[in-house]
Amino acid sequence: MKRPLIAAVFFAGLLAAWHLLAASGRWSPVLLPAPLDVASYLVRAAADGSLAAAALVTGRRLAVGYLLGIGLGLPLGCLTSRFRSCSDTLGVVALGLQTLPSVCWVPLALLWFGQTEGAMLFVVVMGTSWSIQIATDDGLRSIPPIYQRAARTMGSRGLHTVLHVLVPASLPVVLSGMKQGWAFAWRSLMAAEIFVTILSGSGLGHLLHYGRELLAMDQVLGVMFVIVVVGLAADKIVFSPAERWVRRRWGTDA
Amino acid sequence: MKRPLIAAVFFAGLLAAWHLLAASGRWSPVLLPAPLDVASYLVRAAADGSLAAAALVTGRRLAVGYLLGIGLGLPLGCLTSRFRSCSDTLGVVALGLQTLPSVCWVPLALLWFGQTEGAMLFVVVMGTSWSIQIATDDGLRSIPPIYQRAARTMGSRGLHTVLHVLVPASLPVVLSGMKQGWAFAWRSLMAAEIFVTILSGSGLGHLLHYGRELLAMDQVLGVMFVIVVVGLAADKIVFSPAERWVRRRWGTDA
Amino acid sequence: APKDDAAPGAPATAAAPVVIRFGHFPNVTHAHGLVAHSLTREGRGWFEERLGPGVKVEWFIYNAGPSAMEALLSGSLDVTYVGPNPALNAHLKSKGEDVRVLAGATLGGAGLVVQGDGRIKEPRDFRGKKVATPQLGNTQDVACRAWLKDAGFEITQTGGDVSVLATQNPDQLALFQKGDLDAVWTVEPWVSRLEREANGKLLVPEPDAMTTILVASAKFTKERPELARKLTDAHRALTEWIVATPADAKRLVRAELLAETRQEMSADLLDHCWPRMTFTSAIRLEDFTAFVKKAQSVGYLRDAGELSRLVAPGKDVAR
Amino acid sequence: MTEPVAAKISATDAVKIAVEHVSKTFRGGTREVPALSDVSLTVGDGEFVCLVGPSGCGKSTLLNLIAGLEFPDTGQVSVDGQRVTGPGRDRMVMFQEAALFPWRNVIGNVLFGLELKPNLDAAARRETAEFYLRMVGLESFRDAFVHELSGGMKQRVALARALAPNPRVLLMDEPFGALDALTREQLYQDLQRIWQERRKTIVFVTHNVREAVCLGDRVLVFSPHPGRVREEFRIDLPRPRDLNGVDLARRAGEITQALKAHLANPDAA
Amino acid sequence: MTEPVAAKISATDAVKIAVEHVSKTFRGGTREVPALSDVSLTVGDGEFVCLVGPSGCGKSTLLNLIAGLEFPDTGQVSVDGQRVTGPGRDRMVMFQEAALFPWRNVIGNVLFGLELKPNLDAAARRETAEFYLRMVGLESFRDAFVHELSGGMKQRVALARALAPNPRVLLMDEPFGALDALTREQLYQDLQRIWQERRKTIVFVTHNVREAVCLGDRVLVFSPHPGRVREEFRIDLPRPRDLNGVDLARRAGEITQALKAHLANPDAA
Ligand SMILES: Nc1ncnc2c1ncn2[C@@H]1O[C@H](COP(=O)(O)OP(=O)(O)OP(=O)(O)O)[C@@H](O)[C@H]1O
Ligand SMILES: Nc1ncnc2c1ncn2[C@@H]1O[C@H](COP(=O)(O)OP(=O)(O)OP(=O)(O)O)[C@@H](O)[C@H]1O
Ligand SMILES: [Mg+2]
Ligand SMILES: [Mg+2]
Repeated sequence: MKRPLIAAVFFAGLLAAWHLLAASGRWSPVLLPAPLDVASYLVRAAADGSLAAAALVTGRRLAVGYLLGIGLGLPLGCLTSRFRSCSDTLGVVALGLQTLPSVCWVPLALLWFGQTEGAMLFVVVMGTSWSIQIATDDGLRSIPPIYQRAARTMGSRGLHTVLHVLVPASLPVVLSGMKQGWAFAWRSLMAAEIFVTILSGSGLGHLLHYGRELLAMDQVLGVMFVIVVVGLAADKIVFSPAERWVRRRWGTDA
Repeated sequence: MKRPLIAAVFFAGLLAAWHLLAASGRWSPVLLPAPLDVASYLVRAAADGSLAAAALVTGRRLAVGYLLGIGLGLPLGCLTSRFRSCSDTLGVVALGLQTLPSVCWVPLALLWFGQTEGAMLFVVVMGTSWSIQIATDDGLRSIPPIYQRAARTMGSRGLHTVLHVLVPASLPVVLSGMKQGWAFAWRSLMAAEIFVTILSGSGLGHLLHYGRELLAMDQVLGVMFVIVVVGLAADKIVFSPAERWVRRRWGTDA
Repeated sequence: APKDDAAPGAPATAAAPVVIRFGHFPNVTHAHGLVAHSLTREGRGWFEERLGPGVKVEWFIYNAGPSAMEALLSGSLDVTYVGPNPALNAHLKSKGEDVRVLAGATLGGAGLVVQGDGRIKEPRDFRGKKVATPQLGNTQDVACRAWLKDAGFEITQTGGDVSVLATQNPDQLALFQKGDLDAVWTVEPWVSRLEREANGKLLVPEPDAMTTILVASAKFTKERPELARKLTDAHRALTEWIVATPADAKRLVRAELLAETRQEMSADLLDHCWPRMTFTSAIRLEDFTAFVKKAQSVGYLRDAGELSRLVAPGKDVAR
Repeated sequence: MTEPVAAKISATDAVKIAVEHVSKTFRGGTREVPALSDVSLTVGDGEFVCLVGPSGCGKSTLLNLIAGLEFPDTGQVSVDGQRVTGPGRDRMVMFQEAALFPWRNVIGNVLFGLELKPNLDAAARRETAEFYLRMVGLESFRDAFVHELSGGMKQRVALARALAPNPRVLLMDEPFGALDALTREQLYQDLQRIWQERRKTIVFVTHNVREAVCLGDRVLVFSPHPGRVREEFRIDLPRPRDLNGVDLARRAGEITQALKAHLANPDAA
Repeated sequence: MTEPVAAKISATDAVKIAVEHVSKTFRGGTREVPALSDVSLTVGDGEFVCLVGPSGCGKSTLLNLIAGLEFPDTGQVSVDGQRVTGPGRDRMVMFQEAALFPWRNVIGNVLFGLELKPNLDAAARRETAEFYLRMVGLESFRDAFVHELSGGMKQRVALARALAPNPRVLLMDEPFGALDALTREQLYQDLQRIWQERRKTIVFVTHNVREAVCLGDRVLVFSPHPGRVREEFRIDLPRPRDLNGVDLARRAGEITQALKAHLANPDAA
């Protein structure tokens, strides 16, 4: 009973301090909007559906881009872990591209795809797939050879070994790579949305950008809050359970 | 001898294909600059010092922001791992802020700090410190209690335990958090530089942005190349040796 | 990928409405775009009425020339009002393949404003100062850099004797008010606002400089020459109408600016800057040659390139 | 202690496994490690043979050759008169680390080998798996995760997994090395019972001499660098044998002596 | 097997460790685990006492109480007549997992305890550390990383680390549990030699009865739920003892019998 109380007091205190600071009038409401203003923005935007619509646009972009990124990264990782010639060539390219922040692709993406969904997806894919490629490569390489030997003595061959041994054995590492890939995808999509207008729909980043353009800081903070919530939700609903499941099942810390 | 050859052939082929595509005239040179144009941009920019100057500005921002981020994240992580009241309050705040892409702070940072170095540093710190806080928290919590017990029976107490047991024992996890923090810092700084003009100096991101503004795609690709090199260098010069050292020394995979 | 509305050269039919994707900025120097967009909003589109049935105009708003040109090059846009420099830059960077100037639109309305406190009186006072322009590589930016270069300063993309900083117009005003910027080279209404709200002094007026022109993608002029010709004619008519009925034009401009930026522009402010602009659809080739020289002198362009295909709307359209 | 013993090994009635003049050298980056040199031995059908020897003498290598996971440089290995060309379901291997798959639960691990066996429906597989889990006393842990098991329980699951496809030959590479004494004794009993009930041919590698004497019909002593069979001991003690029995201790003492002698004097072939 | 044995334990001439009527219960989230209940025993100065018993009977808990890492709910633990209020350099602990610090190399680990000892300069510390490394036969591994050592070598480093600050009392919690038999026998010899040379008081926890008989002056048998001392065996065999000796096997058999009886019949106090 004591722990929730402390937390409740802390967050209430934080809100109160913010409110008092904002009410003190030392800073202009543009610099420091009051918490009630932010709340009222959120209520309004939730009511008129603009938040939900933006979240949907962002979510769809993220989902499609992320899946494409996985679709590119996984097979690449398999190739580079399996063939030395691939890891010497494609692997090096992937390593270089992985250190390239994917927002750097925005100018090229805009030229190549125009202000379309394609440009956004390209940026997200560039942010995701290399992390996943590297994690897949890592995961496959770090499988203890004893698993394959044991499987072979029991008569496992070819595709059966891949599906029943290699895939599950590499899953913990691949999963952590997918989580990292998601973090990068999320960050690059937000960056791209905040700074680039796209003709095919406004996401959360655009909403935040419009808030800035209109000097509506209640909107900026409100959207930031929603972004935190979306990010936490993805983490808590998708990755944490998956990681917990893997940890419980595999008994690993990976 | 065979492996380097394959790699050399691959990369030469890649360049040749790019050159032929660019020369084919199917795409306008704005969409696809020729490799030679990119190289000649790099040579010119290296000669007139603009690349070095921009890299220096970016590097300084990154270093200062990253160190500030560590300075904030490490003590926070110690607090949240040590006191349950801190982990219930500050820990929750940190977790939320960690999922918030730090570019989302750009609008507020610009308002609060103006178009100054402070705004850039703020964004980098927001990108770094939560990762480090979480990793520190993790690292300290995951220390096997046997180390502390063993140290205590040998007479270790207080500060000695902290310096000679807790710090080194948590190092592998903290280091991987610092690496992740760096990746986020790097990405957010690039995003901020690409999209925001700062009165106090132009970094690599600005150079890339200028290339875009001038439709000088040779400049865009050239700067992207430099960004990859800087990113790889940070990885290979700072993090990889540190990780290798820890792995060799601790015998862990963390 | 660029959208193809119809096969190359195919005439517009009623069955498949032709969509013209038209761009402009929410600036008073883009009065043509503002007026026409506003009329489209009111359901009596200027261009729609003159291009015939089956043609639909979609308006897109850009904040700066380079991104408008980017959209034109990537096929997201067919026609746009834009400053001459980005258009020229895009034309030369694409080796003359992709951009065609259809007509002129606005002259003047840009200028260099310095702080009114007397810290800058003459060109040589600029050493070590910070000057803002709306966007790197746009018309004012090139003009500013070329002007400073003529004054004897060394300027690079990232620094030099004078810091030339690309800064968005609203930010310019705020920074200028705080005193963080020493001078701004920009367009109306910001020139007037800097003067009136921040005690700025107009040091270099540019009454005669080309500020806005109408450009199309070469793909558009090639695939729909007839439409391009009609569109140019409609634009000429629009220019004449704006010149003839300034009061109506100003009303539409203010309405459109309010719709796009959600901020009211005072009639007073618009009246202040309107006379500084000249609306004309004429094109002067020598201006472009001068621009190329300037862009080369500030290092934005390396080769002079070929201008023959840039301003040849009649030839392109006629073919 | 004076001449190689390979020749002296008497074949039992039916020869199950024959290793003939096998040599094997591992080539690392810079150096060559001779693991086995001219090793010959036979194992009779239903025989329980233990290989003992110090670390690095090539015991595991020999086992892998019989399993078909490695191939000899010279000589040949045959099972039932057929040359070994790869792993097969007739020869199951139990490794030192249980090598259970952590992504499958206990019964899933036992089912792995059965799923690869043709002509078995799901129900039959499940029944077989449960039968063997019962045999090793782990029926109540069917659905447990691997990491929830103690070391001894893991080895018992590995034993069930190896037995379930009903192989004729069981190759065991120090399966009980990491276990504590109490658990180990329990597993010795299990293994002896299973072997007697189902008449498997078992090759059992260990470096624990008492273990070898407790389990084997024959104990072969290896010496290292390169690995060779040095001596052979036939153990005729009645079964089930008590690990702490006085006779067993005496035989173990003899073999330990031999082992030490070969270690001290490796080249006295 | 009929009444508690605590009272019967005869104190040696000088009592070093006295455990008097100690009880300890662990409180988890939902349930309470009684780990020790009314345990009394004494350990003489220079005596080698082994505690044996099945898993979970509170052996480690008792050792931790003596070490001062845990505190009793009732009763008291004293060393040299002083009540134990926390860990002290006079009582070194060796844990089951070597608990070496991976961020220090071998000699760094041995130096850890010495660095905390006052009145020693760097040279003296180094000398002491090297002396003990030589004693456990690892002087050539001074600069090796911990993870490069085998299990047995790790335990030997842990032994050196525990001995280096020259404690009067050594508390060892299944230190050789994870080792293979050959290494273990080697370490038994080392430990007996060190104990005889330096007359430490040693409390040694194990669940391996032979090990206890091989090492101890006295063997105390624990039974679980809650942990109690059930029986005491005095081992008078001459030293050094041979793990495979017949007498030793007989004594071990007796104690194993007792252990099994207590397990089968835990409440017959
Ligand atoms: N894959 C390999 N590559 C190179 N050398 C190897 C390989 N496998 C084994 N060796 C070497 O061959 C020799 C015999 O190894 P093997 O594993 O058969 O010994 P062992 O008797 O099983 O030892 P242990 O008791 O330690 O398991 C050793 O010197 C070892 O280093
Ligand atoms: N920190 C703790 N919290 C809760 N219960 C504990 C704790 N430590 C020990 N126990 C419980 O107390 C009992 C005795 O544990 P202890 O570790 O002393 O047993 P042990 O004899 O050392 O067993 P083993 O041979 O497995 O090491 C066990 O039931 C155990 O679950
Ligand atoms: Mg082996
Ligand atoms: Mg214990």
